[in-house]
Amino acid sequence: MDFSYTILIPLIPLALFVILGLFSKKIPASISGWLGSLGLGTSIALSLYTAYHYFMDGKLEGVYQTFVYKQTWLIFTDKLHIDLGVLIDPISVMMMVVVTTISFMVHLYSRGYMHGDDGYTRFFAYLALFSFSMLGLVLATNLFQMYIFWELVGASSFLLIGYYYTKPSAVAAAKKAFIVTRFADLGFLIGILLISYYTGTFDFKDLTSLDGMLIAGWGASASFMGLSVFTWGLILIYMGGVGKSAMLPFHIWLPDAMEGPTPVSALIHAATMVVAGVYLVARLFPAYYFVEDGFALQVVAYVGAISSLVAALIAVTQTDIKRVLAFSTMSQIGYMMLALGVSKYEGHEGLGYMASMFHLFTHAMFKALLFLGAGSVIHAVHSNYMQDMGGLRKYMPVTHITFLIAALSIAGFPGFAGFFSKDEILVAAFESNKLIYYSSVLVAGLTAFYMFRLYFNIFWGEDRKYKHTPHESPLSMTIPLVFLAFMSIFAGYIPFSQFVTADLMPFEAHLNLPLAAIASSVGIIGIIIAFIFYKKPSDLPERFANAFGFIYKWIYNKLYFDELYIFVTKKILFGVVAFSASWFDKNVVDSSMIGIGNVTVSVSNKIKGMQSGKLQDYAMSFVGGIVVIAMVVFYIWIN
Amino acid sequence: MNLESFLLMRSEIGLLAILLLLIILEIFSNKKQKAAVIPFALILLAINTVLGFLPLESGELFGGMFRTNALLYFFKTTLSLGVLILLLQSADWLKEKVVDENKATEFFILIISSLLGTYFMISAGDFLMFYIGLELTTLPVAALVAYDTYKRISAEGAVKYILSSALASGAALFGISLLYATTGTIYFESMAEILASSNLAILGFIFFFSGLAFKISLAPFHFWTADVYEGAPINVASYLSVISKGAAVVILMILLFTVFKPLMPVWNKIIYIVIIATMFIGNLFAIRQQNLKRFLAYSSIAQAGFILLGLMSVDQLGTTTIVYFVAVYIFSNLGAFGVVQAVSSASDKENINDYEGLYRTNPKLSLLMMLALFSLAGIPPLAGFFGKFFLYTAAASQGYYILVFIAVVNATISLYYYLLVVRAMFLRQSDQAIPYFKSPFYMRLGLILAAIGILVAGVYSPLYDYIFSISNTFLN
Amino acid sequence: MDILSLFVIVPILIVLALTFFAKDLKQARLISVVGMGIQFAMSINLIFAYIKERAVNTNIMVFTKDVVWYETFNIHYSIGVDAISVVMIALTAVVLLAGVFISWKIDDLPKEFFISLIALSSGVFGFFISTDLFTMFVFYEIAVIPMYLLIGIWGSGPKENSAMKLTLMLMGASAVLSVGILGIYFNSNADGGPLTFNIFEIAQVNIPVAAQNIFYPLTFIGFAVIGALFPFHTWSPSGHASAPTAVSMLHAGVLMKLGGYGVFRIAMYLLPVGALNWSDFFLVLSAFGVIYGAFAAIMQKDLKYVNAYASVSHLSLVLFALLMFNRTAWTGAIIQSLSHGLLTAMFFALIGMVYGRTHTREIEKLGGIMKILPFIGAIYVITGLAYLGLPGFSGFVAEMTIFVGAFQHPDLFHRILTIVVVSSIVVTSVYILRMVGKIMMGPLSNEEYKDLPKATWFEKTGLILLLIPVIMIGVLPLGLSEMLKESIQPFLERLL
Amino acid sequence: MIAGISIYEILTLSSILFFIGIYGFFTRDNLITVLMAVELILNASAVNFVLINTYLYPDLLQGAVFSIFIIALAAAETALAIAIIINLYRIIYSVEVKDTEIMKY
Repeated sequence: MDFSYTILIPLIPLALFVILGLFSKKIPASISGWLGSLGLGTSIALSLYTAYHYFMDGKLEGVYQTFVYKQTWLIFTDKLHIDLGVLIDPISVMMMVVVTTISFMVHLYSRGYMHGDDGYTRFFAYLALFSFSMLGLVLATNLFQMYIFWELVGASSFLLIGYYYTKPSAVAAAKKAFIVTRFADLGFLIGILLISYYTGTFDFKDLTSLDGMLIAGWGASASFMGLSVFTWGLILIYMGGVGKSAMLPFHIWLPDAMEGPTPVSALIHAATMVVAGVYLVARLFPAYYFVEDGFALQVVAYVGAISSLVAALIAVTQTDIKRVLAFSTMSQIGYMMLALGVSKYEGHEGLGYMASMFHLFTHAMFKALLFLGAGSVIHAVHSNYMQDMGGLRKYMPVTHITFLIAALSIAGFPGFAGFFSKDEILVAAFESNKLIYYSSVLVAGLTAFYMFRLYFNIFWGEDRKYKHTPHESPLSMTIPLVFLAFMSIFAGYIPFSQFVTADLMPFEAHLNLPLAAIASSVGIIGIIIAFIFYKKPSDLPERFANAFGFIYKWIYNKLYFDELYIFVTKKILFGVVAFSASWFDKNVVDSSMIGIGNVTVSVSNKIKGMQSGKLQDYAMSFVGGIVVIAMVVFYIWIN
Repeated sequence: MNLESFLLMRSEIGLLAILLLLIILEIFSNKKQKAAVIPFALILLAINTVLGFLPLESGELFGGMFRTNALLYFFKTTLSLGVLILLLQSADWLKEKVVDENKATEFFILIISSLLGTYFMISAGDFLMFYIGLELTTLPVAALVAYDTYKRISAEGAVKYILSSALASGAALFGISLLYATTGTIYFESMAEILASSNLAILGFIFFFSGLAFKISLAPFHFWTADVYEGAPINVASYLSVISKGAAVVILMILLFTVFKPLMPVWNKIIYIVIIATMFIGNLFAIRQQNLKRFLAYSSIAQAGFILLGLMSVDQLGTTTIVYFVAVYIFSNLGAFGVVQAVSSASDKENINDYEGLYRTNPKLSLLMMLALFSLAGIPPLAGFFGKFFLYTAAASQGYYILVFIAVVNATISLYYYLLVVRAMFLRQSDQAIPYFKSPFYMRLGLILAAIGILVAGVYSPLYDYIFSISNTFLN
Repeated sequence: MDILSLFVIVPILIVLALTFFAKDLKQARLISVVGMGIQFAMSINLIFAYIKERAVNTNIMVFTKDVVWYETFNIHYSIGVDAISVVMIALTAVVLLAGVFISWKIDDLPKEFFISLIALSSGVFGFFISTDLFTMFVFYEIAVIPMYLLIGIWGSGPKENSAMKLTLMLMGASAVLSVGILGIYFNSNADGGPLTFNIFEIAQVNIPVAAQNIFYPLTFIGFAVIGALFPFHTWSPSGHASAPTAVSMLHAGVLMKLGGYGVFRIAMYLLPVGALNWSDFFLVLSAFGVIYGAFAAIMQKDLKYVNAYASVSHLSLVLFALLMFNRTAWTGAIIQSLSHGLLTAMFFALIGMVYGRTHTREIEKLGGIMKILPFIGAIYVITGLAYLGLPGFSGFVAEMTIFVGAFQHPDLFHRILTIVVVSSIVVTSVYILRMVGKIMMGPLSNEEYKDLPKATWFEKTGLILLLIPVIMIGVLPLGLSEMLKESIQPFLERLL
Repeated sequence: MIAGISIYEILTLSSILFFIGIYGFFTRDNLITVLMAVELILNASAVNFVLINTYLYPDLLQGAVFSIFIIALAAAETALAIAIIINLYRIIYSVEVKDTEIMKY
């Protein structure tokens, strides 16, 4: 089988970006929108074809094969070199489908949403750039290629968040997102350096093959603080993932990133880029699992679990609907992380791995849908805040229905896509780590609650007196909604364990009924509470909030993470380090150099008296010179 | 000894002839004819200079009192070329200021006789000839310093110069007498054979050295320099800084390398200290100066310190480098003084801040000034850079790296004050800048010759290699 | 006339042409742009000629030529190039051409401006082609001294003092360097034979270790001062801030590269033992310089100061890589020199354009320029992203090569230092984004900026000239890095 | 060769002469007297030459000749110095050393 044509899938968006970017002035809005959609259309067609082709006959005696097509790009040493290329295996194909699908939907949607914006073409250029980078990341054949595209998605996310670049808040958010993730990527880079130093390769194939250098040779490497350098390397690489996927403690950029246009949030900050961390861990899963008994993997698990819990708690309190969705994204990604973390390798043991990929897939669908729905609501109401909304169901039926479907799906309501994937995750957690299991059940309940809090607040509740009555969004926006709604119901029925597994061997996954029952009932309880609280306007929520008092306040302010970061950066790094550096440079280094000059001049002023203008002084110095020289000669040098 | 052996003194005789001609002219010519004296003298001197480029075999006269060889001969020619340039630069000044006082001729007479003195000094074979040459070099210049009668600072400078130089030559004589006491001869060659490192000899050497150090204006024997330069007419100052200093350096080198070779361990150390003192004193004083003559005086003191670096290597390398650097230094300094002369004769301004905005009004002059100063500071591709670098090389060849390091530090300091002048001319703009003026013919000729010297003497390597090829003639 | 000497001759001819034929700004810039265009074409031609020659010629240097200059000292005018000099020459030509375009509208003494600029360039070219210590030194000083006039006459702000500081520090450094060179010269006959200034002849002999330990620091510092080694970098911020645009471009873009070039071509190649003995000391200095420069850049208020400190940081990175003594790191160092040269030139050009329109470089006073000047704004953002090492641009290639190379060092201490240095990329992104975000994005800070004139054709030409190689290196680095590796090998072998 | 007087006495004399000259040069207020002090210095060395010649190296007359030249040149020097001082006097009507200090630093 030959999959080399898949290289086209990222290259088409690149071509789009170049064309739209270079001629952004020339190309009229009407054309650029279509151009973008068309390009992504081709990509999605190709990737679907690839998926079909691969999953149908990509197996060799029951094991999914890995296909690599690559080209050397830069040679460091005789062993280390960067290749660019495509790597075809189940998860990459799966991700490829996800990325192209969502991207295509967002393109269609944006044609309506961004209509009349003066940067229309620029917007589509950025989207194309992002799609290219994301696909490159997904198809990466080695760590370094992944790092390259990792940086590129960061940059394009910077550009897209800062799309409204005249808005200070947008600029600040873009900077924040870029710098925070860049800091995380520093870990990624150092991890790469460590690993490559000991293994002498960047290649995923070598790093993940069971007899590969990494897994075989971790014991050989030096150890630091009781852990092998390999484990450190993996943890540092994971740090990059934590940054991109907005896990604790690097999650702070995600809420602010909502400053970007809503389609962007849907594409980048819900469906694709933010799951890159999950994808990274999945990509290196064997290494994480086998090196030093999977210590790094436990780190992954706990970070995921904590993040999901914290995010869910915060989501309950937020009032900006996009921020609610952002935190829900964070918590769902925490789910995927913990699923990976608790997973094992062989066969049914590797359920968690499968589950997290599964959830990644379904989550992409319904979360994108949620964002796009929120987008269409915002489009109608011109506000992000719940308190400006309510009773929208009669104004915008399509949005309402699709949003409801998505909410049910994410809440894990039986029969919807989210239900299946989440159930697998809980099963996997239950089988390996009870603590994580309980927390994730709790999260499931919270998720259902805040989702429906959102839902009821937007579409039910009292009808605000809108200045100009909201209306349903145009077709260009509703069609993607409908499609995604369809997906978020039926994506759950895909037999994922047949396709995506840790050891590349299909296995049979069954619904674990008791656990499923617990999970869904918890979800339903959450929905009911939300119903009681928010179906009709009431003072219950306030009473409740006051009951919890400072805890509520604490959570509402996102546990003061931002404040902490601002303190560290502004006060310590800028205020102390940078300030002292520049001060030192100005007042010590520079002035010492100037000082040399000044000393010379002042000395010359001091000694000017020697030239007294008196003839006889000159004569004295003349004779004195003779005498001194004679004395020096006779008393020091001779004898 | 036959008559044609007098041809060894060709250049001296030529100068003497010019001298006599001028004196006769001075006596037997009326006011009108005197106007013609300037071109006449210049042409004669030019002829003499050109003749100087004819080859000459080495030899000695008067039982060794007078000796000459290729190197000395080359150096004499260089000096007379320098004097020619100098006179070209001062010709118009003489026309304007002085012809009405009928003093042009005596200026020429005095300068040329002083040049004759330097000739005798450097090709002296014994201390008597040397002493006569020294005095003959000094006295006419002393008269010239006071050339602007009725100008107080000139008179003051002249007094300071004549008295302190008398003191200096007294000390030198005393030294010579002590040396005579130890060796019983005043002939260089025989003294070189007899001289042994006795205390008396060393004392005599120190006295003698002080006398020459005075002429070269080495610290601490330099104090007269600034005042005299400031007091003297510009071209006289430039004569002092270029010709007499250069000649003194060369004769000092000859004596140290030949006569005082036995005392080398002693004078080596003395020179070492004197170099450092001179460079620092010169630079530190130069930083502060406003009057350009004074400024150039101190810069020339610092340069003297650099020249002495060549003395640290007592061999062909040192000799060549010193002669070469002196030649280069003559061109550079003449360039600088020439510009000062031109400007002051056009506008009577001699201070650095008068030069502000000069480039905007007189680009060519300021360009030449910059070239000259950069050459003094040792910036490639100008001649001065090569001279300085070879001086460092000479010192380093004997392993005096620390001395070289101190020298380069001083070179950087000197760059600072040379740049101050460049700053005034190029960077500053001023509304009362010196207005544009067109220098007269002779001046331009003199300046152009100097500029050519600055530009060519460095990059054109055969010059140095030629000096090297002839410089072994007296070392053996 | 051989292909290399032309690089020295042509500028001199242009200078003469300017001196005698240029009457006013139009003629002056016409002559210079034509001349620099010829230079540029020559450098492109040189690249291809080199590749062709290299295929058949395996010497360290190709196109060599040797003419005796000063017989007495065995000084030769000997020239030759390897890949490193070739790319440096190309860089110089590009930056110069762009610089001429950028200073299209220089009003005060245009003729003199171009004369000094081009005279300087002849020095730079000569430095890169010469393989004789003395000749190299001569060209080095020729390249440095015109700076004084360029900054002093056409500069802005406290130009006189900064020009003086810059000139004195650089010339002082070159004075120190001259001592080092003399030391090398007088030890160049350690195994008998004549004293020589020729680099490759000296490389044959083994200079006594004692001498190496003395003269290596002199030589290294002599070069590293112009390479902005901490704590001798202090001439650069004020100098760049005061210099006119084209001069900042040329100085930060090309002249500061003389440092790194000299360090490995002279100091490390001729005094390998000294290099190894002193490496840790200078390594710590340069590593400190990387972090220090980056942090100092954060706090600056003046755009040019930001860029100057950024240059300090990036060039310390070059020295750091050179001190790692391995092939990859050195390749990275050269690529970093190139990339920084182009990028910093672009930055200075852009700053110049913004300054020329708004008459301020205060970051606080500027804002939202991109809305008014879309082209300049877009290029500014691109340059910023390239500067902080975004893949697809030269900066990324350079930095990654350095980091990976440096991290291959067997010694743990070196690897830890490398990690420290790697962390500078975050700080870099902080100050770059702070600058870009403040002046280009955000609301328009001043209503008067509403009708700033758009970018003119010559400005665009200059910028695009510089941008193209940045992207070329960034997208297809393989050929370049392989070419450089090959040439680095002989120099590296001396140290191993 | 004077009977009963060894070279040392005379050398002492000449040295004393020399340093008297130096002392005079340092201390006199009047330029003319400074000039006279200079003459003393020159004469000291002239005396030196003569007696070194007669006492130590009587066979050659180098020293004697030298001293004659010294005297001659000293005379010339004096004449010139006097002329210069007179010139100064015509300008400032003073021959005091302290009036010749306007150029300094």
